[in-house]
Amino acid sequence: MAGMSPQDFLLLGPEILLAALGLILLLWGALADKGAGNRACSTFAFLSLVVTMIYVTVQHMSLEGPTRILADSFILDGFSFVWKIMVLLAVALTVLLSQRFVEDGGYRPGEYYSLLLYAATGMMFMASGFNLISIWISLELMALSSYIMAGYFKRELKSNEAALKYFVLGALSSGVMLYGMSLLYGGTGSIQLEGIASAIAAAESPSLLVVMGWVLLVVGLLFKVAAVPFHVWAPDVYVGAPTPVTAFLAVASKTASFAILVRILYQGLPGLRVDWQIILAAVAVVTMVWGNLAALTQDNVKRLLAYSSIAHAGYVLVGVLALNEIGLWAVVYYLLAYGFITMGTFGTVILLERKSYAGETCEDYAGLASRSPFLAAMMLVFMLALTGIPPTGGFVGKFYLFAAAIQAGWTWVAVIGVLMSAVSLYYYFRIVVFMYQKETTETTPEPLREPALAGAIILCFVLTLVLGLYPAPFIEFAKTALLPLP
Amino acid sequence: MTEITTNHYMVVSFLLFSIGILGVMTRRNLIVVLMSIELILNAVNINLISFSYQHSDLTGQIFAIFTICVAAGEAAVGLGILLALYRLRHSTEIDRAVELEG
Amino acid sequence: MKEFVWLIPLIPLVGAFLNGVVLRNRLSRPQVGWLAVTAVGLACVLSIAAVASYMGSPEHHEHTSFEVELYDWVPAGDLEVASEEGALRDFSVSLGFMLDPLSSVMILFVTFVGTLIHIYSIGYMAHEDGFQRYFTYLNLFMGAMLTLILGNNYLVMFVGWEGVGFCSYLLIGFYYQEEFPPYAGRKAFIVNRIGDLGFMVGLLALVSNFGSLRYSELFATVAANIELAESDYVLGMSVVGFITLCLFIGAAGKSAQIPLFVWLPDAMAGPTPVSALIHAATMVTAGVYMLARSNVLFQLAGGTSQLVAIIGCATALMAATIALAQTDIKKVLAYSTVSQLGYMFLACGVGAYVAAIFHVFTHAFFKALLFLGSGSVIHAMGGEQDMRQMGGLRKFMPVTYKTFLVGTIAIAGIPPLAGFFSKDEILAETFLGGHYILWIVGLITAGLTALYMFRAVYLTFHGGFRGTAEQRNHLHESPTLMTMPLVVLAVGAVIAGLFGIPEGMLFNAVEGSNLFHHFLEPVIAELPGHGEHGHLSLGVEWILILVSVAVAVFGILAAWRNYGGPVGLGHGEEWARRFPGIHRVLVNKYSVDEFYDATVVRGTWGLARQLFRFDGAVIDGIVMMVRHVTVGVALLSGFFDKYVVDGLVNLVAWVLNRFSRMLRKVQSGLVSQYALVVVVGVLMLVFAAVILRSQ
Amino acid sequence: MFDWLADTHILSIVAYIPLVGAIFIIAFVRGSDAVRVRNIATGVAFVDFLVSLPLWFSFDPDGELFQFRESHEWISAIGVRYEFGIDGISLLMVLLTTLLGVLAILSSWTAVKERQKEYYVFLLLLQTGMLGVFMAMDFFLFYVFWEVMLVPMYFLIGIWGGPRKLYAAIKFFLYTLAGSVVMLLGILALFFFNQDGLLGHQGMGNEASFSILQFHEIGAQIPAGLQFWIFLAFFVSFAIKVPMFPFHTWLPDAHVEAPTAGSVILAGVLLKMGTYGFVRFSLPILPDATWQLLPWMAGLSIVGIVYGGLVAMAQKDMKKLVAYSSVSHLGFVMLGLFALNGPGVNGSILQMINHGLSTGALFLLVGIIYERRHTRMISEYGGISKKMPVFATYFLIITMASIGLPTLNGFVGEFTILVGVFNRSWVWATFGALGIVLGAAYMLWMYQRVFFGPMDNPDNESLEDMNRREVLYILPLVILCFWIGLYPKPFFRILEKPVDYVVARVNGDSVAATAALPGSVAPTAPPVALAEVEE
Amino acid sequence: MEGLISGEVILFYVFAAAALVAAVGVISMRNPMYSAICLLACFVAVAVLFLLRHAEFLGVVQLFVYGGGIMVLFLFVIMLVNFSQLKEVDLYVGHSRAAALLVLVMASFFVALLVGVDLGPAFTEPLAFLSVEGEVMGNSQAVAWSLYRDYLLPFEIASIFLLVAMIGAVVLGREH
Repeated sequence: MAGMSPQDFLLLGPEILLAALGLILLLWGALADKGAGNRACSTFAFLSLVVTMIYVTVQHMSLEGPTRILADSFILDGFSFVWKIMVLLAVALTVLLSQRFVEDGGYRPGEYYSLLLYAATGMMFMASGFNLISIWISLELMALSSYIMAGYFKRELKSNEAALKYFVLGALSSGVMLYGMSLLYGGTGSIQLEGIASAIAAAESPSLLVVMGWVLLVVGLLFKVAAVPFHVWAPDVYVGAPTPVTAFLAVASKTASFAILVRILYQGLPGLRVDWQIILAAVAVVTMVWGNLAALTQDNVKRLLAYSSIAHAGYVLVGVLALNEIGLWAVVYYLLAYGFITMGTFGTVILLERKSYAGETCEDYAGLASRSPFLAAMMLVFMLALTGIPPTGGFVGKFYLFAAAIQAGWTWVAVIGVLMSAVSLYYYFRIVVFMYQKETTETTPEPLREPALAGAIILCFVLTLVLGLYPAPFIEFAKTALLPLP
Repeated sequence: MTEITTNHYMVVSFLLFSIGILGVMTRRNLIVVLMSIELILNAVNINLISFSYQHSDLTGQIFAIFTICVAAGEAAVGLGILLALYRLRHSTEIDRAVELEG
Repeated sequence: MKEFVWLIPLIPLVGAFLNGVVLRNRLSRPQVGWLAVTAVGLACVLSIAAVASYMGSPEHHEHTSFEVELYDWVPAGDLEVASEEGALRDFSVSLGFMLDPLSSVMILFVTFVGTLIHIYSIGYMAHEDGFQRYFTYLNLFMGAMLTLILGNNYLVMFVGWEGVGFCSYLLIGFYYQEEFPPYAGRKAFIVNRIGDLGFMVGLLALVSNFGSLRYSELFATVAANIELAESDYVLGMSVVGFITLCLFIGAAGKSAQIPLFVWLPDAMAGPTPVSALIHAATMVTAGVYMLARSNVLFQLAGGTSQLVAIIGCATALMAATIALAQTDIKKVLAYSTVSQLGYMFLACGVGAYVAAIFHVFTHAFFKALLFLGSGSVIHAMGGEQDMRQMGGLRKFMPVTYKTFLVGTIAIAGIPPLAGFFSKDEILAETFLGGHYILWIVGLITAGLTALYMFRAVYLTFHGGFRGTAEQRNHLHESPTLMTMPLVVLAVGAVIAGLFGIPEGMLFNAVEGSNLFHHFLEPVIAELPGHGEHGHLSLGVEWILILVSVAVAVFGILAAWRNYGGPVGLGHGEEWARRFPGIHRVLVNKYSVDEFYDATVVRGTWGLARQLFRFDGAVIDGIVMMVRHVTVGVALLSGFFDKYVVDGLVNLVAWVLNRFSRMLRKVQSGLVSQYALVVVVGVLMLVFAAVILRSQ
Repeated sequence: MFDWLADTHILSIVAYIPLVGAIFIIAFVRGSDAVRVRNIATGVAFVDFLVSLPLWFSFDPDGELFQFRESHEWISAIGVRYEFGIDGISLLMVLLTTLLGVLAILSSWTAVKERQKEYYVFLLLLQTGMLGVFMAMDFFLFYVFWEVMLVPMYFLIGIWGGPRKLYAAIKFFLYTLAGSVVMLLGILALFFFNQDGLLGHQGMGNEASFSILQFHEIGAQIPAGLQFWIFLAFFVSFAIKVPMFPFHTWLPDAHVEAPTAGSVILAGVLLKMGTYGFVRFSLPILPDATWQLLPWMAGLSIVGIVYGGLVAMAQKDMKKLVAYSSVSHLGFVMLGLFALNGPGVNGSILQMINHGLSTGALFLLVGIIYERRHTRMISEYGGISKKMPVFATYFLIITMASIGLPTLNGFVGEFTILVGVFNRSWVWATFGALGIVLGAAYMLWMYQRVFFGPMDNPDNESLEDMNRREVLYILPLVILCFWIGLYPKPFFRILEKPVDYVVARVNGDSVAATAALPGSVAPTAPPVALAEVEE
Repeated sequence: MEGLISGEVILFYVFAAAALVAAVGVISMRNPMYSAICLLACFVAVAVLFLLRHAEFLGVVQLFVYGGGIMVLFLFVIMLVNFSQLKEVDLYVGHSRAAALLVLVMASFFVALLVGVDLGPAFTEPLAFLSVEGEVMGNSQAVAWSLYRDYLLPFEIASIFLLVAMIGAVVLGREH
């Protein structure tokens, strides 16, 4: 009988640790009069994330095989491990990206960074959640923190508007998702993924409640990963939110949401795979096409990246719906690569930013290659990676995704995918054109000198290349995420 | 008609759900939009309760508790955003916030 | 000595290399000239030696050829060959040279005449600039020509073939500063290329049917597979039919036969010695050489031979008539060359290959002589080429006059000069072959030849001088460097014929004593049931001879009657007045060039007016056609590129752009609308899922 | 000679010397110090050429098909290996690349004035990319290099190009990228067929691999239907690169806008990648599809030949003219390839080299006067051979080479191709030969308009003739043109074995093909009945 | 028995109707104050519906948390922002008609479907709501037991969630 026991607490260790550290940070930030310094707090946050990462790894090493605790509401397996590492990495990078912004805004660093940590905690729970309640509440935890962070730039109309839109639509979608969960519960009588799966398997054909239920549930997740037509919030929020937060939304929250999506589809709804493969295929295609086409005519870099991140969600969905081994680790690999690439890109954007929203139009990149060749070179690599051109992680990731699609027989989806990624070259290279083929004007901002930020960008740059040139170890890492496939 | 089945509750909940969604989609006043969201969550709760009754299984009620708590949290944050909006624009009408588009 | 036959073409090339690259701008004019002359002279000596040693060699007595193969040139790879029932055969062509009677004869007179013309050129070009360039080209040409002759397979011949074409392109366009010569050069080259296209296709057909291009091997295979050779091929022709037709097209291009003769007259834009060497003595006869070389194939292809004969005959007549009305001395000679080449083709057509080569041989002497003569006249006249401006020059330049006269008599066919024997032999063979119409036409042409040649002589050297006073003061005999070759060639023109006196004639009663025939015998294959010839009885032969001589004399008299004596131009004008129609036609050279343009007019839309505007005198025949058709089409396809191919691409881009803007419209910025979009999305998915499940 | 090379990493060394050079320049040379950058770059390229030379001598024409092989684990998860190796075909391509690399850099000494550091870095990167493409024996590796190489080319056109450089560059990139992504799918299809099969086709059940030879092995067993689609996937990519009609429109733009060196590399090497792709992948891996689509391929090639020639005729800009002539010439190469017999393939590979040499030289020459007069309009010139006799001579030789005058390289290639093609169909051959006449027409016409006639444009009075450096980088090409024209035997010798192999493969004669591959098993494929595909 | 059942039926219809009417009121009142009142009414009605489904504890929680906490929060904010500003000129955005139509269609479609769903017999073992490990105690105890034992994890996450909500409210609501 699943009661609470000491070793269960040990198994919850990393999450508890992170939450506790978050609390400490919050109190430290609040109590220390005039607040602790930005540097100090960010360092603290960064370190606590790193420590948690180590802890998670150690824990994973020590466990053999999947372990469940607390009435199967919480599971520790390779999948959760991989995804926890990914989100923690993403949040850690976000911390590095955030320093400047907190500095300029003169915000209380304690609050901001603790919010990040709590979001991270939520994501970790998401990766491990095994029944609908814990999945949903941890999702809400992440969402709530991101609403707040999106509106952090309070003096700016845009930021506030972003928060508003994100909140209203987010609440709506989580309502829808919750409704779906309730229907699923009604249809199967269980909120626990395996329970649901077995109930569906038992019934000769799923009841209306189940059908409506899973769709509404998935819709909620598609909203979080910004798949068309549930992407509407993304462009506005990405532009309005402070850039570090944008990066967070584009990478961390998207990655975590994919974790849940895969978990639920593969372990909760394997019985309905015929249905959701078709529906996801449709969504994926629409998403890839819509995202890429809408990005073609954008001048604002953040908006452009927003649409591109929509498109990338589409690519990942292709891997998800393939429902085969390659597909699964392709998803992980791609999200990993995409994370580094996007973080690096937004880092570069921040380097060119000023207190207002400068550094966001393509013009601001004019002649960057001549002003700071290395930054330009790194940005170039990121753009190539987003397009999916070797030797970058972006290419290898896309390669596996489409390989999965081909193997699963979704050739037409793959064809559309590759053609769209060819199209995407056009808008990614608009930035490159400005960097390399236009002359600097007097209005173009000089990139900032930010050690932490620069470090983060360089890290992302290196990893992007490594992922492209020597993928083997990362593939091994991704493969630990394999779930039992139907 | 003589006996109340879970279907009755489902219908009620769905209607409530629809009304809530309609509110979100149509009202201009952010406060009312927030209220509509509460309506949606209530609809969910009705579902959960009726299903827990259907399956004679407490889980639904537990779930409902969490729903309520989340509702509270969201309301708090939502109202916070509303206050910020009001400070910036001296209005709570959402269609004033159209800086970002395209 | 014969082992070094490959040196013969090499030496002139070395000369060219020295003059053109190594010692460029490092030599004085005489040094340049004599270097070139030495190169050719050496080649000449070497070829004499080689031929001598060949005639002494066993090969000669066994009636086989002597071959030297330097190395595998084009080892193309395995190929299915028809003659071996489609078995794979490793096809490869080697860079090889060969001596046999035919090539021996050719190299002898080519090198000999070539040397003389080189010497002449030193004098002629003395005051031109580009002196070294000139001799480089000239040597280059000799090299190419000798390769053409000495190659032991068709591909090497093709190398020389293209080479001489290229050199003539350079030499015609020698005065590149002016407008016309480069144009004429290009015209020549491209018309030749069209011919070469035929040649090339012929070679390909040979390869894929008989699997080799090496004469000895190839002709043996053909002789062994006669039924394959005569089996049906493409376009309703037999294999050889197709092949020989292609080869003939090539030959016609090179030797300026109908319909590809248009380039030769324009080629006179080059320096006169060049005209003498390339466009009279050597290059243009390459076509005849090729036909003679391929006699095996042509003997098997009766139809094509017929065609060759007719075309040749027609060309001869046509050119001769055109020559009648020309006033430019070089043009006269040019058309006479075309006409003589017509004779040679006629000979080949009727299977009299030896006769053809014999005529090539004699023609080389007297036509070179005539050209050089005219060159020295032009030299004296300071570049003037119009005979109406000349007259009475014999007083001023006796040597030139005498030699020119000899040449004229020779070409007119007055025994015992060279022209008589060769031309008469051709006519005889034609008659013998039973082609009486062709014979008559040939006869008429002979008369015309005498007429226009003597017309030229009279207009140029007799009567009173019609030029400007300033030209008159400038008149003088050319330097020895130029007159010496004239004399030598004149001697040649006199005696060259004696090599081929018909058997049993005069003091030549011994059997097989027709040296030329006897020597070339082995080259002409005897194929069972093909091209066997009877023998004319001596009596008939005498009659034929008398007839042709009579015709020639009549022609001469006619010329004297109209242009000779004091009358000068008078009667010529008279004729022109009496038959204005004919005269105009002749002056316009039957408007062949115009005809080509007319076809263009029909062929290309909208270009008609533009074409008509072209100066009627020098409309550029084929090249213009090629150019206009293609430029027309080219423009068309250019548009196609811009608006269709690219158009599609741009269209796609445009559509995508529209789409993009459309999609952005959805992002209205109004959150309620976003909510609406989300809800609609949800509904669509739910409906989809429900419907998926309902069936 | 140089046999010890066989078991070194010679290929990797050759491939990466330029990369190392580029990194060195980035890291240790200041951009302001242009001369130094330039010299180092030249040095690196030259060293690379020298290092690649021994390959020519130590390559054993009778040895294994692929030599100097090196093979390492790379992405074991999907059986991708880092595998290099060259057969005769690749060998020639590699040497061509290293040679043109040096010349291209030499040619830009004075031509390129701004942002020289980046310029030379990109040139060197491009070099590495191209070499990799020709050396890769693993399809994945091949694809990686195939795409990597696009980027530096993009910048060469897009930064140092002419007025419409932005348009031309992105057009070039988009076209080629669109093509190659489709190829990617084809590769994947092969990959999965090699394992458990896909789309309902029973696979071969081998373990995961991208080895090209492995694909050659299984090629014949791929069901015709699947072959057809894979062939199309490859076709799009390769045809765009070649470029075949109607995918050619990126070429003129790219050429006209690109700097001289760019054009040289583009025409000299990049275009060959398309044809190389056909001969290395499409033909041997997909024989049935090849035969099935033969008429279309030949038709497109012929259209390309004639069409390219005609459009070239109408051009006013020298570079555009040469560009379109490339379309025509490569149509010729394709026609030869699809003769699918010894001479045809032999000739077309040789012709790839020839085109690289002569067209490369043409672009260099055009670059020379462009540098002096800053215009490429033919109408701007006329009669300049008076001012520049040496230049005129070289230009004449190269012109003749490109229109196939015997004793020059072009002729040997064209003749061999024609022999092969005629054996397949006399009509194709006639059309092909027609192309030669057209070639003569437009090249000579251009030559005449530029060099002959009165010199009426006063700006040309001040032209001075080629200097020593310019002669230095034209001369090697001229010499090579004569060499191949007069004594092509060594080249044919090197090509003998690979060509036999390809022909055997495409004719379904797997036994003969595998004879060339020691240690490989002959798959039992039914030989293609020629009769049914003839019509 | 009959009476009782019918009484339950009546109660259901009354309060269900009340809830829906109140909900409509929420989204149709011009004055947000009235909307708030309607919302409160709706909450209460829903609470009754809970009771009817033997979720006594939940019913009470609903009353306290919603009727108490959330309601107060709303009213508080409504007080904070000045009323005249909240008087909307027009209540609805442009596309409201379309939206209404959409919702109508959707509602009718799904209601039709939901009525048709057959879930089988309901509430087969009533004791499940009252008993803890066999012995009967009462709904609250039962809920508490399972909440603190099986669903401890969500409970903890929820606590963090509320903490974050608090921070958020502070951060966003704070004056500058």
